[in-house]
Amino acid sequence: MLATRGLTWRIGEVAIVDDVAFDLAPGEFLGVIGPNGAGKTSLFNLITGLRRPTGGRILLDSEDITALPPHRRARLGLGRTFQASSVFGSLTVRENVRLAVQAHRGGSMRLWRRAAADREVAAAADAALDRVGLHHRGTALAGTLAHGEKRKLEIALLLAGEPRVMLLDEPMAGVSAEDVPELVAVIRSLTGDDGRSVLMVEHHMDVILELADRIAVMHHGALLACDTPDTVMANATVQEAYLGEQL
Amino acid sequence: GSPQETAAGGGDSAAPVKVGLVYSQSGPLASYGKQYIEGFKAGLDYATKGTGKVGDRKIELTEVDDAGDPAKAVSAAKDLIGKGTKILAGSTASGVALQVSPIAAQNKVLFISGPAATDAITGANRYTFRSGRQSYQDVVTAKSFIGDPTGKKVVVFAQDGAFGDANEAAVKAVIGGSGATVSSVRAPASATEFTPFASQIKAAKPDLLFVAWAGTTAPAMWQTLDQQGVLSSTTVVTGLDIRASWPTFGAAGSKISFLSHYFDGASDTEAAKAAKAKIPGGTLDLFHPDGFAAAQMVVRAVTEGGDDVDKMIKALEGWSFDGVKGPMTVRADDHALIQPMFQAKLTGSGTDFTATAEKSLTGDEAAPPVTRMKG
Amino acid sequence: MSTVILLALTGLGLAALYFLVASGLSLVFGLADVLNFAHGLFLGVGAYATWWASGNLPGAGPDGFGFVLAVAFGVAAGVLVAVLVELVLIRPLYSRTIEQVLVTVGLSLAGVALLQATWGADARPFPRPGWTRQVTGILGANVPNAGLLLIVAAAVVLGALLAFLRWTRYGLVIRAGVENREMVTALGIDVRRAFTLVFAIGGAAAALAGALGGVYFGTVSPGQGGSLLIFAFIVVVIGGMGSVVGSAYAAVAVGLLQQFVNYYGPSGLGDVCVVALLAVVLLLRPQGFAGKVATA
Amino acid sequence: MDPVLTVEDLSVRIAGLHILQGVSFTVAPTGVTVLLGRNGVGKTTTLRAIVGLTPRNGEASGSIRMAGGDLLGRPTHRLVRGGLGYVPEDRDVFAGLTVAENLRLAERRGSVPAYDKVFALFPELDRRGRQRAGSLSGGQQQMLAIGRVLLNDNRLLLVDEPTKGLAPKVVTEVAEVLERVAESVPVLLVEQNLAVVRRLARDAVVLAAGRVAWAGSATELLAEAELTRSLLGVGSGDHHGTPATAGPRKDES
Amino acid sequence: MTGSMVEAPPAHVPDELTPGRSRWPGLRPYLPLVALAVAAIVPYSTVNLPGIFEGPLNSPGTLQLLAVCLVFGGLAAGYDLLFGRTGMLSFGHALYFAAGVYGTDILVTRAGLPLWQAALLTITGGTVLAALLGAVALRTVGIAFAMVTLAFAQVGAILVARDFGGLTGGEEGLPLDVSGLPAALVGVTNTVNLYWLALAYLAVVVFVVHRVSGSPTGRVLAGLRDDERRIGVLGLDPYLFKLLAFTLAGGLAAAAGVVYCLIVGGASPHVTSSELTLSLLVMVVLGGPGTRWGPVLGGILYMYLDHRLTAFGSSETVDALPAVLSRPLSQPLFVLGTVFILAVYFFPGGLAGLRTRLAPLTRTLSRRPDRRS
Ligand SMILES: Nc1ncnc2c1ncn2[C@@H]1O[C@H](COP(=O)(O)OP(=O)(O)OP(=O)(O)O)[C@@H](O)[C@H]1O
Ligand SMILES: Nc1ncnc2c1ncn2[C@@H]1O[C@H](COP(=O)(O)OP(=O)(O)OP(=O)(O)O)[C@@H](O)[C@H]1O
Ligand SMILES: CC(C)C[C@H](N)C(=O)O
Ligand SMILES: [Mg+2]
Ligand SMILES: [Mg+2]
Repeated sequence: MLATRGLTWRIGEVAIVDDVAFDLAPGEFLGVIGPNGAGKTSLFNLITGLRRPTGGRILLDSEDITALPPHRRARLGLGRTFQASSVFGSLTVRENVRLAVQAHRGGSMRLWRRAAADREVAAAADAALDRVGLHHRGTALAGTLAHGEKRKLEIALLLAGEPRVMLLDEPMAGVSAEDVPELVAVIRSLTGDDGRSVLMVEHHMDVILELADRIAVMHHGALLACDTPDTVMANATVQEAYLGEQL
Repeated sequence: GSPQETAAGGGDSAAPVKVGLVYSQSGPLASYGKQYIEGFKAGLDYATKGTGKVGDRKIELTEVDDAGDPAKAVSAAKDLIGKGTKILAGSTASGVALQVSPIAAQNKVLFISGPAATDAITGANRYTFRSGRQSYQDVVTAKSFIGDPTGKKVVVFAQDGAFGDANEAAVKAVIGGSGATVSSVRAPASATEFTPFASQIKAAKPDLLFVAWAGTTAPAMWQTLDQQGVLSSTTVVTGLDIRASWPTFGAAGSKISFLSHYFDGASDTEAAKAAKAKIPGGTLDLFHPDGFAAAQMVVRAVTEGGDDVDKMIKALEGWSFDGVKGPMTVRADDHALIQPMFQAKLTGSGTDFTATAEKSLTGDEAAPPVTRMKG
Repeated sequence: MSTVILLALTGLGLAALYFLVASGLSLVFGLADVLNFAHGLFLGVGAYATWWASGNLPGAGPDGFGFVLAVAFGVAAGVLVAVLVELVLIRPLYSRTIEQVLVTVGLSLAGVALLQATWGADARPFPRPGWTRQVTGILGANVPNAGLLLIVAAAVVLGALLAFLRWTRYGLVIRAGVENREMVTALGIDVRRAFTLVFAIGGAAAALAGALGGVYFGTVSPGQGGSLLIFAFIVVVIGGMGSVVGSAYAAVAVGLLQQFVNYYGPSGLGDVCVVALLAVVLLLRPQGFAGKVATA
Repeated sequence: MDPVLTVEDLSVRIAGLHILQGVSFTVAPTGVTVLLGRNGVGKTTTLRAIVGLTPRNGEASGSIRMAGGDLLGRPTHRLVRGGLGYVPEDRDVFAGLTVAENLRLAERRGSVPAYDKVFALFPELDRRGRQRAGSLSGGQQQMLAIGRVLLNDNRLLLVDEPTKGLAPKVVTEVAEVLERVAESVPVLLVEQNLAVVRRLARDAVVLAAGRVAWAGSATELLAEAELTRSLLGVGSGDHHGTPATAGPRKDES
Repeated sequence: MTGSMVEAPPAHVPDELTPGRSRWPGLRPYLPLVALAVAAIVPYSTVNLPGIFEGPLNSPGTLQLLAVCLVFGGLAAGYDLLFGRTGMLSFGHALYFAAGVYGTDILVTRAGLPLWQAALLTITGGTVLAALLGAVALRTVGIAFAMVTLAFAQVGAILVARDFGGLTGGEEGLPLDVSGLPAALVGVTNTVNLYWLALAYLAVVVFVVHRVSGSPTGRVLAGLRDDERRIGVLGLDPYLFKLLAFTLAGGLAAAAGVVYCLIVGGASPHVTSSELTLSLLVMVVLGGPGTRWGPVLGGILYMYLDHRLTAFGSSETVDALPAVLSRPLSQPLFVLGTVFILAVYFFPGGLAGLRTRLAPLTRTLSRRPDRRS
């Protein structure tokens, strides 16, 4: 479904992302782990088009999307969340999601319609909010949400776009222990629908192990391994460079 | 009330005559405005023999500040006209004069423009008069410095824009028209460094350099012309600005031949004496005569015309009177104000400069060509 | 040939003037993150205070040491005003950038009007040493001494600012403070004092520019600062906001470009060229020449 | 032993919201006291109130006493100079400055900066002195944030979620560092990773709905499954943050 | 830091995108219409408001002043579409307004076109100009964008000042030749028609801005203000939407120029200055960016003060004060500047924020009687 070939991003001499090649099958859940600064977020930025690679190709359904701007990629079904929550802070939670739905369904270039009048958009937005359990916060300004709620809203925005490939960047970071199971359930449900694929960066190993079909390990920009969880966890380099001695 | 109603102009023979003065009380031309209003009040006193009245009717002045902004001036003019004012005067800046003049014509009220120097006000329409000099008269005065212009090389150094355009055009017509070759060096009004222009002027080796420059950068400009040897290599003519600016010429001042609209001591008329006695400080300056003449014209218009603007116009057209500068005539054809002009020399140093008249041109000698009345 | 030298040296003089005005602006903008439209007012304060001192302050005058004293007084006045502005008006608004801009806009209107109310709208002759009116012959060109004075002053100011940024802790504190004021306080540093200091230095640079501008123009008028400000802004932006060295390069580029185009090109093209340079630089390199923010 | 810090009836309002509504607790003079609670309950707000960083549109009332004096209302830089070290939630290193400059900035007047100590704990910081802090990895930034506080002598450290977003290996490293630090300086720690809490905490304070819901020994809190579940919403067996399969687990300290 | 000036125009939830919380939900939608009706019949009133206006409400001077204020109310509302609602800080908006003013003036006065043709051409031209220049300027963001727009506007100002071919009249400006204009727009007695024209313009702008803000596109613009990158990732081209907002605002400004040219009866270079853009910014922030009525009120208030302070400065009350006070007070700009500064401190969030700020006060005031009883 999604694939990269020799994907490289250099700043000066330093390769931030170094010759990365992987394949994401339809319906697959691929976890991405790696030390801080390994280039995980940068890889996401390259795939979604926020950064231009200095080499290599990105393929979506075997089509080369390397040169497309972010919005074109999104239209092709690529959606993501951000490591540092990035929601529309001065809009209400509901408006946030409606905007995402509207962006997905088209018709954003309509200057003379009443946005609020579009029942379908509203309904789809409410469904997405329901799914992440944020329905009761619909009228709050997104900027005033607590950290965990923002993470959920991020996922609702992602859902609203009905992407075929979803990139999640540390969705659990800073989420209080109490909320983790709920969020895990939401993320698990993402792939349940008709062959959607997920690429997820996460440092919480239990979450990764619970969700991922395969795990990719990044180190110094390069892909160290990409295999089943068991194999990866048994890998000595992964143990040494990433997991370290456990608490 | 009705939205189209305006206050009726008082037909009552004892009602005061409303005169609206729209000029710069604030903004960059505030000092010109101040001289104008002092001159006006002195002139009114003089023309009404101290009564402030024409017959039984008091002249009631309304002063409005336009801050040099035509939009504000137009608002003020409409307000005054709406309240029944039949006579407007003032306009320190040319831009203001040009935009108030059509308002006066549209509403058939008398407009006597003030210090604004633009030639375009002359002949603008039959409702518009002027109480000051125009650029053309400056240039004619400048021409008197070189004797016979035939075969001479004249350079105009002027700032970009309408003021510069007008001066360049006038020099081409007046001096070029009588046989000189005229070229120009133009610079943006915002320029702060004048060496390139000084070099261009020097390279042109003119017999006469005519400088038309207004604004706060003038001293830097003169200094550069002096430093680059322009002032000592040719005759340089420019208009003499208000007293306060004299010290800013510094050493350059004595090397320039000034044409002058007016300075204290340029004339010794009755009106000048009266004005000197009346104005605060007792020293006349560049734009006092304009205000003074405006008041004289107002009184004339009211005396002869009462509340009838057409009669006022008739009374002013062709009228000759003795102003501060000397004999003046409102030319009937285009409402140009024919008036004497002066050649002056600046002497002194530090902050203490005096201007002395070298020569004066009669009104006719300095008269601008007749333009067609446009409206 | 001598024309080229003349244009180059006077162009550098102009560049020096732009730099003097821009340096304070750049410092305050780059370090304190305040787009200070009142900078022109600081300039005016410096110029008028110098002018006033030379007539009224005992010991001060238009020549020699008296002139130095007058300029020192002017700079002190600029510092005082800048510090007051920072303490009273800017400080309560930190992190509300748009409001800060508005306050400085309001201040520039009110302040310049106040100068005008006090000393009138007309230009006043500026007291200055006789030699600044003279020229020096350099390779056949008559270069105005005032321009040379500006060049020297600009070089000194540049050196002093660089030294300040490199060798004192303040440079560090302020650079960090722009990034995150709160965190600087949380390290036990009174960041407010550092910001006041930046304003003081900005005010001093502006006042010096005002005083030397007075020497250069030969006059002082209320609007002088404002008219220089637009070019100073252009210089700051082209130079890369907040980079003092970048501003220096940009000032030289702008000064020379303007001077040469004004000589060889049609009138008015000099200004258009400068504006075009700004647009082109920004479109190609939105971060300006230096491309790094809040550095020496 | 007398507590090093006593918070009494602390209330904080921000932008009209009553975020803390009378919080009272103490911090013991040795070891780690951990502050727990759900997202948005006000943990960060509490720490920030202690170092005087309540935002402009907020106000704090109550009392925060340390060695007799009330801290409330005193400017942050004074408090910090007086020995209050603060490691903020988002690390907040100065991205534009080098590592060395970041450390230099943290030097406090009147005390000799203990570079040896910091570099002994984080050799990485010594090696990367000339690197811009913004280009450090998340874990290195966290080390810098902690390191710059340790440069000086402190009477109390406030540390907000030091392991957020860190790789498991770095989490362990940071926990070890904090453990060693706590041997000499008392620490008030906000932490979501229960494994870390388990390892470090001596005392625990749980916030809920703007108030203290529970306070006492951390071991006691984590030992009782029912208590943990009701206060923290997780079963005591659910060691969120630690790999479920890999490696032998160390004994709880 | 580079973008920080633009990051956050003090955030407001657009009225249009939040559910109304009014005490009379049924009446609220009609309030603007009521306000419009009241404004439309003002010229029939002879009420005298001494100190506020020079003459009765229906006097030409007052109507002229009101007309200027209304145009600027509309202009500010249009600018807010950029600044408050999309988060774009343009320093060159004066250019499109000036294009409207000079375009109309030149086409009528120099080319002798009938007014409607001139107006149509001018508004089209202004819109196209905004689209073209916007297309270039929008390649930058933040402060760089502000400066590029400033640069373009500065070129406009230089061209006007240069007076090529005597087209613009340079610093003297260009009076409008009224001979070809409809008689209803000429002459002091017809000032009321200009007033109505200005009112119509304002109404149109408010309606357009309101409509656009509440449309799907408006939702995207609001999103852009918060996070442009996010909009891209959602599948929308930020550039396109920003260009749309820029062009629309440019067109509205050009239309304002047409009306203003008629009201003032000419063009003068004041309208090309960067100070004009700066004062637009002041108007919007004074009023409250991103709110429906804030920018309108800000624009009206600013222009009112700008015009009236000259009268205040020369009034007898001021003259009677000791020189220390009367000198500065007679400088309109001094008073205007001081008013801004005070406004920034005492009305953060602008006039539109006043309601919420005053809410506690009104609540206590209305509660007090209860307590006493
Ligand atoms: N614009 C940039 N300029 C310089 N260095 C950069 C830039 N962006 C990223 N880097 C560097 O690239 C490396 C990879 O960063 P990235 O954010 O992709 O890491 P990550 O794997 O997501 O780490 P974490 O788990 O901490 O989020 C880091 O060392 C980072 O400092
Ligand atoms: N500046 C602010 N303006 C408005 N609300 C704020 C502000 N700061 C904090 N809050 C609100 O105060 C509440 C407590 O925030 P705080 O950051 O203290 O929570 P926390 O317990 O640290 O949460 P987390 O675990 O997510 O870090 C939250 O609901 C938050 O939205
Ligand atoms: C320099 C002055 C004589 C200019 C004149 N007042 C004008 O505006 O045209
Ligand atoms: Mg990352
Ligand atoms: Mg927190």
